[in-house]
Amino acid sequence: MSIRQQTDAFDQAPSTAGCRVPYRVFTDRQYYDREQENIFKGNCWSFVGLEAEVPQAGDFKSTFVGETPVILTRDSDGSLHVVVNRCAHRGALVCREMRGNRASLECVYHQWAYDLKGDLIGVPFRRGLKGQGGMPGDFDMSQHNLRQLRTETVGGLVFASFSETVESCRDFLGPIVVEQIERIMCKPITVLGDQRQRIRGNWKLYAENTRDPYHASLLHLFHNTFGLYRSTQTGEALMDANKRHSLLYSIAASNDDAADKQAYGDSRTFDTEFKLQDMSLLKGRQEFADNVTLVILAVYPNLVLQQIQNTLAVRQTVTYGPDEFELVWTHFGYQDDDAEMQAIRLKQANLIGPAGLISMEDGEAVEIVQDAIVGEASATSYIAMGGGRAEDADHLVTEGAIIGFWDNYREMVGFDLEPA
Amino acid sequence: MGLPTLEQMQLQHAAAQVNALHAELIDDDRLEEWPDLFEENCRYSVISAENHNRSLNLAAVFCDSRGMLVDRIVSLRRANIFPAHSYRHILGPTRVKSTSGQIVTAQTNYVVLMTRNDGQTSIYNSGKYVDEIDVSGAAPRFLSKTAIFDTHLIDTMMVRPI
Amino acid sequence: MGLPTLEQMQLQHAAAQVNALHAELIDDDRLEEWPDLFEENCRYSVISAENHNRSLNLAAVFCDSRGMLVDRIVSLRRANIFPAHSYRHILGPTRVKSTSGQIVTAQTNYVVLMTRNDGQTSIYNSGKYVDEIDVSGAAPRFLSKTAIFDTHLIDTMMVRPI
Amino acid sequence: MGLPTLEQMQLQHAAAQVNALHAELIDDDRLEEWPDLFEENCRYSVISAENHNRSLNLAAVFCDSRGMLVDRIVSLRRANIFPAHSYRHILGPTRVKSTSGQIVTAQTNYVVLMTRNDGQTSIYNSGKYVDEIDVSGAAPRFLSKTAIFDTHLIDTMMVRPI
Repeated sequence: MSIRQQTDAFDQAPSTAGCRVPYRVFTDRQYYDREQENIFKGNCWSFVGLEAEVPQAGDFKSTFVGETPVILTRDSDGSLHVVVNRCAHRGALVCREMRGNRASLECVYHQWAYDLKGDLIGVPFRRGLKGQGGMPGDFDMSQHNLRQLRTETVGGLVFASFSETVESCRDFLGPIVVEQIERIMCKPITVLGDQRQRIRGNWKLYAENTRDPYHASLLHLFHNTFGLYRSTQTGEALMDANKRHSLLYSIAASNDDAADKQAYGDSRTFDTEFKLQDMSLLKGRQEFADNVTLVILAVYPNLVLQQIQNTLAVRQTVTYGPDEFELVWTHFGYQDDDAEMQAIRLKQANLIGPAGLISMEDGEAVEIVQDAIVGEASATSYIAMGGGRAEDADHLVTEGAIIGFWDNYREMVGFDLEPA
Repeated sequence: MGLPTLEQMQLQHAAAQVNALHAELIDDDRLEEWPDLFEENCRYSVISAENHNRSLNLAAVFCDSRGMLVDRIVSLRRANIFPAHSYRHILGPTRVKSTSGQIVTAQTNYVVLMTRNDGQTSIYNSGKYVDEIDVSGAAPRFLSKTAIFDTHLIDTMMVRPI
Repeated sequence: MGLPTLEQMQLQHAAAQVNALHAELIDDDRLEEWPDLFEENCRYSVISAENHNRSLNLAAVFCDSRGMLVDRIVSLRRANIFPAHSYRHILGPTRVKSTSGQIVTAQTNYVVLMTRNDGQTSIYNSGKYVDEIDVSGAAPRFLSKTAIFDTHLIDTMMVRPI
Repeated sequence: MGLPTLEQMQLQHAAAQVNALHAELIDDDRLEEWPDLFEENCRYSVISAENHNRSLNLAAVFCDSRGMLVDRIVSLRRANIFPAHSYRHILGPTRVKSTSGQIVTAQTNYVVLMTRNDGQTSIYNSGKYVDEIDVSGAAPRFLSKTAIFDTHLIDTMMVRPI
């Protein structure tokens, strides 16, 4: 693969022109392959699950880091481990189920067995049968473990990394992200269920979408009309020091319907005629002392942690190639939720996920971009709302966090690959 | 002989036909008529087998009144943005599992096919309906309808009823 | 109570069974018997929903006599060149929409699956039948059969009846 | 008039419902109950149309006793290694082709959809059932069930009954 130095507009300082992203990063397989190496297997921490998904010793969950199949396990001593789901013998999947409980991880093909840390503990016929066969004399079990990833948890969220050199997970996330995770994961949680959404577009279009407070009240009528989220609300768009991650939050109590009506004019998504017959859908509780009613915490590269009204969820991105990804939504509540609170969360789940009255449009937003950029080798997007720099904002009319994402991407992957 | 009684056939017929009409109203985009197939005080949920089989109640769609069904449709017409598409429900035979007074519990396998603007038809969602149907009125109505779906990877979004 | 009368069940049964036989004759490649399911003076059309919904009448197949149906089959047997394939019709429940004298109007969702020589089965065409069925004779017959299909991108060709 | 008699409707109903239950037991993974739908002295075979149409008898599955059906299920539960998956049978209408004493011969189109762990649903196998159903007992039972399948390229394996 030849790499050439480019001095296109998008490589120059965005001081006046905003940020330009070449569309081929969303369509060209070469970028996808390099992302797998440099991001998902590189100096990053990827989200793999919630501790609450594997509460008991022996519990496991099959998932992915980027496109690589991995297993999250809980060992008998309570420790968590993440290993590549690939037998060290001839490469078969070791776990074929989505989740379960096992004392050890055994490959069905030749029954090579691993403990819950991924260490090889058994090889059938290792010494042969009746003096015949068997592994070579210098066969060293300890050299044939499952590939073990570094595993760390923050507030009950489990992250894994292929990198031996990346900073600690906490440092990778930075104080703003850690503080938000700990704010939401403030007490023991209980998993309510999963939703899985296949989106026919590039995963980075969703990374942009979740760093974009600008679109939310313009695309999503439910947000705007019912005042769940408006760009006029009190809120901020903040980033960590490295500008990888993004925190968007807002306070619905700051709504001013009269002023908002003026701001949105005759926007499609400020529809005062739109009424619900059954308002119980929007009946909720103020859960947090800070009055914040909406948090979208986009954690580089593959996680969103959300609080929308009383819906709490993590969204994990699994990549399937340049033009397809899966979004896994895991909803949760708190273990001390009373029956009414549980009912509120299950009902408000109508708002989010692939059938979410608010969020379903994001799938379409990704796909209409992917459909339009097909075959485009040279054109770029233009991202400049809020000034065109990766800067924090004490308002919600900004695309600064998207630029932060691309600054990191350019460093880890680059925009400089030759068109295929 | 194990042949069905006339009443057994009538109950099965009623349960099968209200399901056929349910599919027809959705597929023919007559969604405004769809909530009328339900009791006022109904429950309609669309939940993955993945969650249902673990006794987790998180559903993709959960409505516990006819008003919420109406809201879903109004939202689809006015609020939601989604790719142009149509559904086609193919239902298998409906099987009555039990009857209690005027309430019939029935199960029906279904597959929903989707055709987008490109003109190709694909499997969107398969699963089974488990229904409680009230046959006491002039027309049978759903007291509850639960669509438990196999296809836990939802293609882009789910905006129409299943 | 909203249970069906015996006559309603008979009419639905007749309409469903003639559709089942229609599918069987096509899928079992007994195409020579297929025109006999129609009245002499019948109408058979296969039209895309894309055209039908715009009130455009251009159909993929349009026949307005039993003779034309026979011609289709003879042509298929003798004249047309097409890849070896078989169809499989999966029909949903038939719903009687109205009756007028001895004529029943009924609607049935369908999907036609196709298996080619490579042994793989794919969705060829989905849609709905809207039928007028004459139940006055010894066996029910189609006065008209309209297949309105979703799958407006036709895979290669349409040589067998839908 | 060509309307069906009550008895014709009863026979068709019995044949359709035992097929619906057959599908339900497989799809709901209640496989241990599945052999009870068959006579002790039954025949169950799953054969490709490719072989069947050449009058070759080589079947993918061939059992000629209820005991062999039980063995299939025990083997699936204990011995076989296969990817996690579920089936969903969508059956078309059942058509009674003939009756002889208490034995009904019926035909039913089917498609079996498969969902694997990745959450996507695809066509696994389509074809038709040709059944001999004994309606003399308290519940109808299969004297023979033959699934003649179109999809002669089997996806990975066939471990559950069709």
